[in-house]
Amino acid sequence: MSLAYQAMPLWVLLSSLLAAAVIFALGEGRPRLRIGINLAAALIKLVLVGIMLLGVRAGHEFIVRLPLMPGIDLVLQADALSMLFISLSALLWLATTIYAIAYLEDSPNRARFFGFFSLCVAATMGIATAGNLFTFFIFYEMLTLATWPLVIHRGTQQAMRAGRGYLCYTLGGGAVLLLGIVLLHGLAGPQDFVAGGTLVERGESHPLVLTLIFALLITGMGVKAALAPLHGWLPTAMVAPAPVSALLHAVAVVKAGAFGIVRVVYDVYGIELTQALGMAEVLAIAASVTIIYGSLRAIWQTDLKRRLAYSTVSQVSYIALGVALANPLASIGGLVHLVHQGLMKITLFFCAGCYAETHGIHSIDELDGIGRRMPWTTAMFTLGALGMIGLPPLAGFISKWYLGLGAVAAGQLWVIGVLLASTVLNAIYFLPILHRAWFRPPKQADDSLAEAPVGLLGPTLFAGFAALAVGLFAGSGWSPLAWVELLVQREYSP
Amino acid sequence: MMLLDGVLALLLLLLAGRCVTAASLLQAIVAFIVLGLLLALSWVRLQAPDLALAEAAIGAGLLGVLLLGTWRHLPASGIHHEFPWPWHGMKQAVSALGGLALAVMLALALHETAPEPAAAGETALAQLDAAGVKQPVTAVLLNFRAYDTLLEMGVLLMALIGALIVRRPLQDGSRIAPATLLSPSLARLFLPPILLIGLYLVWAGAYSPGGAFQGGAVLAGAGVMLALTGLLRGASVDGLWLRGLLALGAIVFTTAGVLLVPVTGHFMAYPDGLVTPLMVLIEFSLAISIALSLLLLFTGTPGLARSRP
Amino acid sequence: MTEALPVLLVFVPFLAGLGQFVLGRAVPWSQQFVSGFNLLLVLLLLRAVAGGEPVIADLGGWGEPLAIHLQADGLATLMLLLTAVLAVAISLYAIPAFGGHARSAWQFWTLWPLLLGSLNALFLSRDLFNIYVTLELVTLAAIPLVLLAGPRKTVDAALRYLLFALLGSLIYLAGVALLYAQAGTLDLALLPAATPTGSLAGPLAAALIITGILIKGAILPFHIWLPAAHGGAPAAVSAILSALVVKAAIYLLLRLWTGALEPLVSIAAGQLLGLLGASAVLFGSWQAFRQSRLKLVVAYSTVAQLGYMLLFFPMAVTAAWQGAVYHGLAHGVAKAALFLAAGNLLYYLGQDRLEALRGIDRPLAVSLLAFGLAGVSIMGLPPSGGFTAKWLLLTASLQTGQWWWTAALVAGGLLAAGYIFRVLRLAFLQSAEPAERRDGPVPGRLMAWTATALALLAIGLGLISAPLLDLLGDIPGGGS
Amino acid sequence: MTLASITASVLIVVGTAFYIAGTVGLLRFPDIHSRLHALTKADNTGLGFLALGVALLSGSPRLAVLIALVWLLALIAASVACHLIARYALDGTDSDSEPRA
Amino acid sequence: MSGIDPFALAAAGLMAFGLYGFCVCRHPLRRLLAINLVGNGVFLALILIARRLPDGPDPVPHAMVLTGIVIAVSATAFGLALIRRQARPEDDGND
Repeated sequence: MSLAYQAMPLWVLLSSLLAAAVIFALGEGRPRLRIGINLAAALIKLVLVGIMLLGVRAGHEFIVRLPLMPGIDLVLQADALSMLFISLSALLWLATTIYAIAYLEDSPNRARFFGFFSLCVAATMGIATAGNLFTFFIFYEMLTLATWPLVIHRGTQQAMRAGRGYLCYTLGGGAVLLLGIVLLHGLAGPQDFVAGGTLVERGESHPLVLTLIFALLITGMGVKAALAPLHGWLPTAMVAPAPVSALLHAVAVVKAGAFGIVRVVYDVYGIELTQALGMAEVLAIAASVTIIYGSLRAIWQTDLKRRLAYSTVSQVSYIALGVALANPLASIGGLVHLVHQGLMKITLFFCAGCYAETHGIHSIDELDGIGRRMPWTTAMFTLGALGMIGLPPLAGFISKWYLGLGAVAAGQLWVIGVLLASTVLNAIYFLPILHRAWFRPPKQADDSLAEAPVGLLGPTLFAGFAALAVGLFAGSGWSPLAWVELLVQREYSP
Repeated sequence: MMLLDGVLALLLLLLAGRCVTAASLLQAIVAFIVLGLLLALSWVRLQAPDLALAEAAIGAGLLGVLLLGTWRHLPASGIHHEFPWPWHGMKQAVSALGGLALAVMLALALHETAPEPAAAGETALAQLDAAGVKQPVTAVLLNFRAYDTLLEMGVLLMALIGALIVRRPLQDGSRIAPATLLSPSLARLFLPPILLIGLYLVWAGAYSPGGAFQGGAVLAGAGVMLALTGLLRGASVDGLWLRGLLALGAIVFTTAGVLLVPVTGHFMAYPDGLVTPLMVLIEFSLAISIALSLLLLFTGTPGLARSRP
Repeated sequence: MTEALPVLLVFVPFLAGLGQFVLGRAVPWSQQFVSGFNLLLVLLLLRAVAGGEPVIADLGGWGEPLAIHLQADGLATLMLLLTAVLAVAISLYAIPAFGGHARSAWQFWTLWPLLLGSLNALFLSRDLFNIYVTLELVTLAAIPLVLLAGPRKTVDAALRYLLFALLGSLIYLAGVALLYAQAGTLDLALLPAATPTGSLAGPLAAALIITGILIKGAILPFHIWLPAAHGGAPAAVSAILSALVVKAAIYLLLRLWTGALEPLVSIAAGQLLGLLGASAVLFGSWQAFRQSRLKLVVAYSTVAQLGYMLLFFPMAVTAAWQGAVYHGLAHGVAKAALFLAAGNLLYYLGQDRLEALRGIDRPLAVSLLAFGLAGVSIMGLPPSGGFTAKWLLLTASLQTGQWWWTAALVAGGLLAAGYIFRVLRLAFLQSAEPAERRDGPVPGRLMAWTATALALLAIGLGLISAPLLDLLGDIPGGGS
Repeated sequence: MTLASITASVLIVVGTAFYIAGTVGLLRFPDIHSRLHALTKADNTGLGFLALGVALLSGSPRLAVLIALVWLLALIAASVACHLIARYALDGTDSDSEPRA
Repeated sequence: MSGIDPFALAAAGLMAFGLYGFCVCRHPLRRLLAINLVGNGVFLALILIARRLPDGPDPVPHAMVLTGIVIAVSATAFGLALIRRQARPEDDGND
């Protein structure tokens, strides 16, 4: 029992890996069985994650170690940081699966879609539970591969172009990351993720090499995290079906990159070393530039999903910013944004998908008066958008508040400026949408109530209310904020 | 005798040059065949009469027939003259320089390697008494390093299979019509002595120059002669017996090598007392397989048949 | 008892092939027994070798300087294992693939066990001249197999293959002659001690031997015979050729470089080989990217992938040794899967122009999955055998400070992704016309699933490398 | 130097001379028939002299008989080959034996 | 022996001519001839090497030559079959 309990991260990983295998094996036939397996796997995973959550909260660290190559192990571990990511993924996977089942009803190649979808989540689980950089890299590349068929799912020329761009960026990033990892391996041997990092004593002897490696690692991860010059793939990947976009933006790909940056800074280099090497400032500046740049670009987009995509570019960098400020409060802000942004962004994409699927709306100027026809959906969109802007007491506000506090504490007052500018820009590109949706008359005469089908609306409502709840009940003991506070406390205590 | 050696070597080089640079393909082929004969002569000079026999029979004789036969089958448009002289282009010049450099290095290397006596060769000569035959080359081929010979039979067999895969269908059984009555009767006259010589060569391999390869090649030559004079023709069907004979050498060799393990304790070793009879058995089965394979490589057919009278 | 294993590994397939030849008609199931038995023998050998001591058979019992020995050490056993596993899969695949054509089926089932025995013989040989014979044996078994795709289409490729192979083996033989002149023995184990250094003949012999092997192994300047031959052969044969036959030449290079030729080779020669390998990686991948026929893509990919193995020579440390050999294994399995999958596509389409692949994912999902999975290993992405090998090679390049090879490794992986995804992209592309316009026969389960099984194995090699690398051990002689 | 060896040497020299004459004829004569004429005449005689000389040198009757047998076979083969070549030349199938451009 | 053995020169020359021919010639039959020249050069070299033993020629290189000749001839015969087929591709049997 204890062994099986200790191996929980493995079971969580396998729950979606096996689901993927079974779905592939089933093929296109038997859709009901496939749906059943899919949902069952998602539920099982949720239960497993719940058990682990209890364990980690009680101070237990799950760890599984499998020898892979001489001297190199595959390490899966569940510490507080990985639980943050795992819980988010497990929860949103269930929601997205339900959403996708409804979204893709009667479209071709569903077995392929759901197979890779499960694989994608398995990879995300792997990234979350990776106990060293090597393991992290394995799942990081697996994620790239599993996402590609989802991006090109529609099979159009446009989708293929997006897929090609996606691959060029992510595989290139992967190669850079691999170089960094190999270099680090050569320098310091196998390194497990340990709070506070393990490289401090080497920092004095090889500062230059370590800086180079840091740059390589962050560049490699920055591609997926869509840091400013490396974000090009993200907006074009919008051609993918809405659930995929939701997955890309809220849970899997972008977050994997951001999560990786967190791991490198906290658990490989350690905050002290990162600061000592002077890389914290560089990272903070890169993140700030991305925040402003993404928001600016978002303003000029007319396609709803493209605007949301640039919004993601901007918002994900909050996480990197929080980490780079290297101070407990800012870290809380950054890490909690991992969850908050995920919930809010998935709500927004679900809504975009509802619009597209129910009324064929893709462009923002078609949204006029949609609030009357789809009140629930639009309400959820509003929740998400306002949260993104950072209206108190919504989730986005919490993140920004802590980031701001951290910036003050760190003495980096210019960051406050960045946050303020970002908020203003967010408002500029979100509020007109809300205005159109609620206050403009619909272009067509028909303004009868035509809400999205239950399969789409249900997950949207769930995600929207979750996004609302994490903001409203941020003070409760089970909120992400409380969890992150616990986590940051552990990170900064030694 | 140095003079003879020098002349021979010079002729070899001239013919090789001719073979490579001749404008007409036929001349190149003829140069090659003559080169083979002179090579055989040189090998006699170099104390290698077995190899001279083999080269004359297989390298120059059978290969010559095959080359000329192929040349005959090339369509007129397919044979273009080539002028591969070193001054005809960049590639030629570079290749010539490279060849020259290689030749110099090889000659120097061959010249300088004289010091150490060869351990393997000395061992072979020292253990000749235990090998069951008096002829050292045969001892190496069929006993000391019999495994090589076995695998070589595989090469021969697979070359034959490959050649049969690409063969063109036979238009008509007797594609070489006898020109006169003279040649078939000549062939009939020559057949018994040639067969005798072939079998003798196989048998003699145990104590004097000769052996399965030389004998097999002579036997194949007899077959080629019969085919050329129209007494024997290729057939498009092969029989079980023919395939059995083709594989006979390899099968007998392998079986002997494996089945005798309990007696000898080693693979491909022969028990004392049975060495000589076993080796003769193996030699003859090898010779039959070699002769048939070479003959079929010549006819390019999977089977053989006697011509209709 | 264990001494019998290497001998049986050669003789059993050999006799099976001969028996098949004499019988005169195809008996596919007998070959399944042979490949199964072969695998069993290799597994027994694996157990025997795992202790660290090689298994040696003295053929004829004449002892060391003269007789031919068969020797199975870690390296040879790994190659035998690769061969045996692929033999099982390819033999199964060939049952449906060669059905129907009585004569060519007979020829295939004759030549294939002979080739299997020849490969085993090559991997086991401990004798320079015997290696020459086995090299010829492998070549002359392989070329007729190429012709089985139909002489009209493949005769040019087969002829070119034959010419290069013959030249290569004769150059090799010239090197062997010079080496024997100095050392007086052909036994690989005795050669390093017996070879005098400091003369011209020694390095010249080594250079000739290496050049000959490079020609046989289709390394960059000598690669020109490979694509047409591997691209034109029947799929099962292409798999054998790319996964095993050319690999055998590189295997020899690894074996001789670290053994018999060790006193004769120099650092400069190692760098030169590495340079050839790196150029092969880049050039081959680029060519693969530019091809318009599926099997040529895969064939050029072989040109590229063989180059990785040559990166061992400049670095010559244990990590490079393990990486190169492991790359051999991983590429063998993945490339076989790739060719079998490509064969399935070809079987359905009746042609292999890339343009024809549009929207083929629906009828041939399993084969395409196999193609993609095998592609992961070819690209060197984790988790896969290809990645493990790449990791080891990268580690070696940084360990030895020869960081310039990392560029080739990384760029090669990216280019590989380029040509693999180019194929997948077309397959996933939805064509305007309905997909049912083709009515080719859908490859049977046996064909689809053998390819997939191999592809999964290629992935799995990334997870089970530890015992295999243990078996291989450190670089012989402790490295330079 | 015994009488036998002197005789043998003379015979060998004479035989060689015939060979040289035959070769010169092969090279110098204009058409195929006269070339054949020169070649066969001279070579068969030359071979005879050579065989005789070598047989004398060997001094063993068994070898002498064998050499005589070789000479006889060579004679038959040469005459038949010559006949065939001449016949092909007469039939006008000559074009076959020259390289076709 | 004072000078260089003429046969050593011949062996080296045969190999070199063969390689030259292989590089320069285009017709496959010529290339096949060139390869056989290389082979003949190698065989000649082996026979030269075999002469070094004090008591009789070394049988091991002799055996190598004999094996080599048979292999070379088999492969050449196969090559010739391929050349014939290549020259007359129009009639396709055995398919």
